[in-house]
Amino acid sequence: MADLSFPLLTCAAALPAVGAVATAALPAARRTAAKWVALLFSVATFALALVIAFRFDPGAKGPFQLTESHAWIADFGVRYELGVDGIAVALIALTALLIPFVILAGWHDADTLEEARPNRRWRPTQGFFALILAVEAMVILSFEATDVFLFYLFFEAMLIPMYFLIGGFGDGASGADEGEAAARRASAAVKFLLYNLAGGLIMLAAVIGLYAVTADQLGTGTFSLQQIVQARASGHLTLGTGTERLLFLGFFFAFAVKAPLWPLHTWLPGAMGESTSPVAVLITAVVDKVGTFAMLRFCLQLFPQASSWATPVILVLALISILYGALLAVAQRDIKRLIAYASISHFGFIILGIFAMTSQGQGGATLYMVNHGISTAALMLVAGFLISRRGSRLIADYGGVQKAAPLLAGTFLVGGLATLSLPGLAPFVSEFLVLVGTFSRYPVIGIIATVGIVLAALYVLVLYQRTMTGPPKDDEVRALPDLRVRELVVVGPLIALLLFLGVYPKPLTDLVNPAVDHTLSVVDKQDPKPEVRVDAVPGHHRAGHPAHHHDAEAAK
Amino acid sequence: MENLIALLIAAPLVGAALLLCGGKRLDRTGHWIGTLLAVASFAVAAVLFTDMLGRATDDRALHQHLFTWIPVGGFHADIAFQLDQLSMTFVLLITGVGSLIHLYSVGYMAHDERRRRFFGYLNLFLAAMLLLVLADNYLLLYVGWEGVGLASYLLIGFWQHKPSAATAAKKAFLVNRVGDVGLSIAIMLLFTTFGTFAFAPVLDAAGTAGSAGEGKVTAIALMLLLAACGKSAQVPLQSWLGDAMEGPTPVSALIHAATMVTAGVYLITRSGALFDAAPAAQTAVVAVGAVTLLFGAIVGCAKDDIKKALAGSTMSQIGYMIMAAGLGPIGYAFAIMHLVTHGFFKAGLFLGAGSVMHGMNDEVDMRRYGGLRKHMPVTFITFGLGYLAIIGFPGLSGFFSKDKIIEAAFAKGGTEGLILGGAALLGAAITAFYMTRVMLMTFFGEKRWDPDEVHPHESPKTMTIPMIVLAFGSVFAGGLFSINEAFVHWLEPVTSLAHGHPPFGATVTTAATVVVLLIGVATAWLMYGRRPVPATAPRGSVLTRAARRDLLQDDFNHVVLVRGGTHLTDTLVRLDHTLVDGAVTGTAVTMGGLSGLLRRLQNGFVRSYAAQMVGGAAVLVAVTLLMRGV
Amino acid sequence: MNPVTDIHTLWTTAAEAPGRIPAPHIEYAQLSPTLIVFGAAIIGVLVEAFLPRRHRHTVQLLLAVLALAAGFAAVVGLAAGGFATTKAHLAAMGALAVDGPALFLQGTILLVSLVAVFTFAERRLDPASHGKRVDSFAAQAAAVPGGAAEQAAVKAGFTTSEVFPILLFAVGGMLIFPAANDLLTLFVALEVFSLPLYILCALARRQRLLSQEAALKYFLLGAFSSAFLLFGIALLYGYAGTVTYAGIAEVIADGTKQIDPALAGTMGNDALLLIGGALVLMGLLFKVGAVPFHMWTPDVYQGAPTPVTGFMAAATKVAAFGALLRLLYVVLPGMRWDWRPVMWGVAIVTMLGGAIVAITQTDIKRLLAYSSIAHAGFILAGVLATTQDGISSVLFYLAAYSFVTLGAFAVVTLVRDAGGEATQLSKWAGLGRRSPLVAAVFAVFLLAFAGIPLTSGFAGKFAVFKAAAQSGAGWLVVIGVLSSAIAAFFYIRVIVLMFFNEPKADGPSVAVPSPLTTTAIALGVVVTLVLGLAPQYFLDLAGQAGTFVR
Amino acid sequence: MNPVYYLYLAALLFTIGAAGVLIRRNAIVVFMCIELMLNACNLAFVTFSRLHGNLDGQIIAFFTMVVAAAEVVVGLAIIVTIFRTRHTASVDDASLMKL
Repeated sequence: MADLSFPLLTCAAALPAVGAVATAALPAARRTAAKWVALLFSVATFALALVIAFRFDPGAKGPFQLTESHAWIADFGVRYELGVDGIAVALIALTALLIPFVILAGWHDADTLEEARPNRRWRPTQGFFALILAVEAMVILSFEATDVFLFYLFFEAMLIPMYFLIGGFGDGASGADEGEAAARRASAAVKFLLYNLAGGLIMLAAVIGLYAVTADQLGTGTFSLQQIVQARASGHLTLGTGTERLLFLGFFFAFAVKAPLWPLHTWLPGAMGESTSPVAVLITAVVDKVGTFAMLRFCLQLFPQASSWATPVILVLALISILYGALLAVAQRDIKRLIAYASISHFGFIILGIFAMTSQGQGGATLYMVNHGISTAALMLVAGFLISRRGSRLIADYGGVQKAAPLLAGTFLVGGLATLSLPGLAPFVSEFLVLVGTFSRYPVIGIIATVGIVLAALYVLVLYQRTMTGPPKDDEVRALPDLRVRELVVVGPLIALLLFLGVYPKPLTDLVNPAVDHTLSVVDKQDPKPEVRVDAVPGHHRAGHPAHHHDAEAAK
Repeated sequence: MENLIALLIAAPLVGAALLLCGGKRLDRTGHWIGTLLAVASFAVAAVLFTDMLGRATDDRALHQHLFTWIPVGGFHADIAFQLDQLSMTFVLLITGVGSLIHLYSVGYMAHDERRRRFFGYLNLFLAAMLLLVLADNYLLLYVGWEGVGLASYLLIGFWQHKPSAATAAKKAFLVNRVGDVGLSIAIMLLFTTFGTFAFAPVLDAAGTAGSAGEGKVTAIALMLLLAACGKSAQVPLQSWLGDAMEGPTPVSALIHAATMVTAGVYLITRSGALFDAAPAAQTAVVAVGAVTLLFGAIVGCAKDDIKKALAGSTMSQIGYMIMAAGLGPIGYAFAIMHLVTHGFFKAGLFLGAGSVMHGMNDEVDMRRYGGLRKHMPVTFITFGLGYLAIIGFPGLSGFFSKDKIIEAAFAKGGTEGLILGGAALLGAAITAFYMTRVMLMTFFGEKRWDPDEVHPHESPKTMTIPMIVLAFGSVFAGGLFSINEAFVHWLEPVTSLAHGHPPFGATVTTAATVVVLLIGVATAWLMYGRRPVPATAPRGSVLTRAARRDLLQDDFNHVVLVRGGTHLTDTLVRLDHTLVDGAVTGTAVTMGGLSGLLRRLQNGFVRSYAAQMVGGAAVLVAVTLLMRGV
Repeated sequence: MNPVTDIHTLWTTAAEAPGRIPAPHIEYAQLSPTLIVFGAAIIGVLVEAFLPRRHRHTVQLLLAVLALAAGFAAVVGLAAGGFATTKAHLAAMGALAVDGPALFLQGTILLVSLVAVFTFAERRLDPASHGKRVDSFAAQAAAVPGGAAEQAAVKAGFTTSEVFPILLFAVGGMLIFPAANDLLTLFVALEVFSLPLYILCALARRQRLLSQEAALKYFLLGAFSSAFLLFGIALLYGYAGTVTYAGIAEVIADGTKQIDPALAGTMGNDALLLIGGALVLMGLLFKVGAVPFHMWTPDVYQGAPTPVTGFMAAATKVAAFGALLRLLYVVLPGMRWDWRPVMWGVAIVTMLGGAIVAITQTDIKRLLAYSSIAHAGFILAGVLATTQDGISSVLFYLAAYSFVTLGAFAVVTLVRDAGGEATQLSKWAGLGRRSPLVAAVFAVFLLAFAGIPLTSGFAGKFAVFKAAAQSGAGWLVVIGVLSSAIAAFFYIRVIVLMFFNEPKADGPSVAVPSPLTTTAIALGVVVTLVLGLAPQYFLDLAGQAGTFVR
Repeated sequence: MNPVYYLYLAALLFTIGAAGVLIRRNAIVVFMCIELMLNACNLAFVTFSRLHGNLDGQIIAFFTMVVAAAEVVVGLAIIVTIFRTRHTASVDDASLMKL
């Protein structure tokens, strides 16, 4: 079913890869050039992503579109199979959108190391941007892969560049001397890598198991998602309950680490805290999404029964993540760690939505991935600008910034409001959908999760109050410069997007809905029906036909 | 005609966008742009109003569908507006009072370098509030609901350099969020129960929900009540309103007196059908209302800060409205009517207070006032009229609306009726007392301020004109509304009307009202009019001291929520480090230790290596043999 | 006619009345790879004897390279001639097998040795002494370290160019080892490639004490283990009355073989079989470096000259696993249910043991030694599959692994300070800052060891685990991935050290190698990436080579 | 005489040899013990050859001897070098590399 048209998906991934090589190839002296090259490629990738988004037809038949399929490693039953559904398109667009901003925001993050080392061969700047592009390429590929093995390859491989990004580049704001800071960074990076590697290797066992099963029952082992799904549907492939559950757990563990889900979250605060804020954005807004995305695409579709079997536990864990993350966020003294814990809480919402197994839940979860990406990016990048000005991550070192840098404070507030999902901003839509979706099947869990929105307000407003309001902390704060043009260029579009998607998310929902319906049909779940029959179907009384007599009767 | 509805919201929204993103170049003209757009919105409202009057009573509701907002599966939310008599009333109140207060602020904020942003926030508030009352479904209402919350957050904390202001703002937002939880849960329940959350179908089905739905409906109603409590500062979520007075006075007048805080009343009235179908919930509503109206009144008596005193009174007045709304069809209309009149006179009172502060170098302690009537006559007169209105002096607005509510309360019948009516009467008496107290301490008696430092003076026109207009409203609105129940009938298509009959005729209740009113005034005059007011507050009775501290509500919050919360989070942080993270690092450490142990085997001596090999061989052989069982 | 009976007639007739002696029939063409190498080795010895010293190094180098290349060409020729598949059979009267696995492994060994020769011949790394370029081998192995004789030898610019013929002998032995089709050949081959290695270990130029100690340990333990092997052979011979694989397999197959009544009374013949089999296995596991017979590995790897270490680590493993495969698949399939549990245990302890102990290593060469142990465990998992997939996966893994290993050790030779190679891990701190390229290359090798996707290491690991899983060894796979998680930890530790730690002031410098070492390293990288990205072709190759001739 | 006794003897010799390797310090002696083990193997081979009535075992024995000889050459070379370096042939002294 490979259509022989232009291989869009491959190009979308190849472009940043090429960019990475090009950037890395530039000599040490051409630092600025490297930055521009990287930016150029990332923007081009975004353009390509847009092309994909437009070429994609939400109404079309079949789960995947723009598919490419080539033989690769026959012995492993691996094919180079790419394809996108609405969810993938949305997330690819998100990734491609964020990377240019990440690059712009990190414009000077890799310069500092330069002076320290007058070494012709050591080229941190080139490395920094090349690595970012490499990550982008791998992330995009893992969104596109419809072959489990292919997905696994990039799911794992992207750890390496991430690892170097975390461990190699700091924001010099840890308050410790460079040596100790480097040590902390290194340990954070190692923690990140080991957690995810362990998860990945467990998953590898499951992947191999999957191959063994398919090879055993279908004659030839295969990793093609569609093939397996169809085989299961047609009954050619039947997993024993025990096997299915083991395999599911193997997959889910890896994704839960990546997502991250309580109690596998402890790598995230370190990684996000120690790395520069653009990298932190890369982690939480882009890379971690692969985990939640994979739950939707692989966990649910490959192992429907096991998924529903595990749902209760997972929902509880997600619930814990929501409250736990929020509570810990409240207690943080470090801005970036606070945002990290906030993200943990948000990932709790996403996973909650995914496993609520309702169209609202999963649709909301997908929207949540996108919106959380944008909102966290906005908040984290502004925080990064702030930190880079003062050279400290500690909340206690700030206060009254609003007086010195009103723009910065304003954008920071908007980012914060998005994080606490204020209606009118994008995250509200997704969060509410997740809550409704959960509530309609698991009312109690839904209600408890709702408490999360109060806690969210708490940590955001506390952060804002302590950093931005009150009398300026000291002369250094009083002298803080406001946002520069480059920084405005980064934040402005993000905020605009938050507003737009908050008011008019329809393009996104139209994109996502069919994919979600397909997933649900694979999992074989329907939305629960309302108890009370309402003859008036929602939205039927559009176009200004009078509503008064409803009210009149209602009041009698 | 319905296409104008969007314009109502658009005008102030555009203003907000302009002023907040406009940058410095708008600093000089910004406030006028803001005011202009507010007035424009009011003009549109007026046009719509006249049009509405022009049409038959049962054909007055308008509906405008802009676009589909969130379509996911069965979940379908529209961006659509509904303008019926209820909404219209609010729209007029909001835009009208709003415009006036914009005008007032021009003068009041004249010397603030961030005035542009202030007007931006005000416009933002107008837009959100209008969205709240115009939405045709609960989710969109929720957007406005939180929107006004945001605006109030921004405006309370407008003077961010004051830590107290920032704290107050945060508190207001958080307490409101608690209420919002109620609203969002209510919406979820609506969705799962009715499959929709648009007003029309839901309210249709509410009555016919039947026994199956009743439990659900009650739950929904209670959740809506929770939301109302948050927004309208009703017990137990009232604690934020007092602190909210940290904001500039026009804000207190507009948001925390006239409009936003009455959103809860709107919500309950709008959802009348649901409440009617859930008697239990209604009882809860009236209970909350009654408690709050007393609570607020008591607090109001003890405050020396003029704005906080007025805040207490606001709380109590909204208590009246909530109670009325809880009474069902016999109360809805009067609740709204009191809401409107209250909008006039309370706004007027606040503006008066603002004007006083303006002349007294932002002094808020009434014990530093005294004998100001000579120095600021206009303020004195307008404030005085507002005062007469609020205590319900016969013939003025407050009298008509409040009296009706008390009637309705008695009309509820039975002991419940007596309790509610009694509470209402008592409240009226206390209101008379504390308002008289405010009046006396501010404008009468000898001056308690130092003439060398402060030079009381009348405020500029931009400030006095709105006060005068509002004063007119406070005097005549009630009377106009009551001319053969014009207001009630105007609302009837929306809220419906049921005439309650108090056990003892209307005249009796009216008389009672007047009597308690006089008692209240008299006591106040005895305490503050006859003898001089001490410049520093006396220790006062236990009740007084408690009342000064909002009846210990905040102390409770502090001990239970704040401290408890801090403990909780701190423990969690420790656990996260030791337990969750420790588990992982623990395994790593164990591995290291194990490694160190095994390393010992590699001791460098050939012979020990050989020995281990022999051992290995032995095991190998042994196991092989065992496997075969030889 | 059946070669087995063939041999019997040959040897038993000798007891009869003297008649004409039939000459054994040997297919020289099919043994050409081995013969070429041995021939070159002998020529090399002559060269040592007769050529003036100054020419020896060059000539020996050329000779070795040519021989190995020719050998490889011969292997390719044979494979092309279909000996890997259709024409696979037993040559030299059943002594040697010429079949897929044999040829594949021989090819691998030859290539690996070819690359190893380059590192042997490297003469740019050490600072020239007395104006003469020197390699990493002692000027005169016999001279006492630091003694007058050594001074003189160094002054005279002696070099141990014997290493090349010695290497060739070892390679020859290794070529026979996996092809050996009877236990005697197996034993002889083992010794033929072990003895030269013992010597090579002792020839380090720097730190000769360590080098000699390594040689001693290796020798003693090696001899010890081969004694066990031999005893095992004896017992198997006692059990089956023959040492040919086919013969023994036959006997095992129909277990009802009547043995000498004299024996029957004393011990059940199965005991002979089982004990013998176990001891032979032990002999091979020793060469493989599997726990608990691994003790020699770290010490020898550390002490031996690094090029030798690389050669040993790569080639020996290939040869030994080849022999192990053949033994288990050809001789002992009949008693699979006896050896499988044991091998399970060995595989598990090897994987875990190697990984865990490696965590706390402080010397890069020892670290790699332990990692090689862990990898032996992974390969054993593939061996255990006892399916054709198992065979081909092991073959693939060996090919992939050997090149990574060579490359890694080649990089180790580059990082030097005053005392020669700086193998102390602590000295590698900040290498990534000093010379990013070298560090990056080494990082690639480490990641391949760790089995990160897109490297050959991952493909290999996946192949063996897949085979194991399909043969129902699921739990082995789980333990495997767990131990590779542990293993990942110390590989990453090195990367952290190189890239994220500040360089030490007196840190080592990276010597600029001659094209020889560069080629070796480059080849390692290329193979690592190619086998990681597009392994299909090689998997096919290994797949075709997946059947043993019986 | 029952040929099995030869096997017992072989086993005994082999064990003695192994024990010697483990017990003795002097490299030369250790090495001799290994030779002893090899010879034990030879004895076993020859015995089995007798039992089975074919000559393979005997032939193998010859091979073994040759191999043993080769081992002696290499082994002694190494041991002697070490002795000259350290002036001792104790295998326990050669324990620089450990852990």
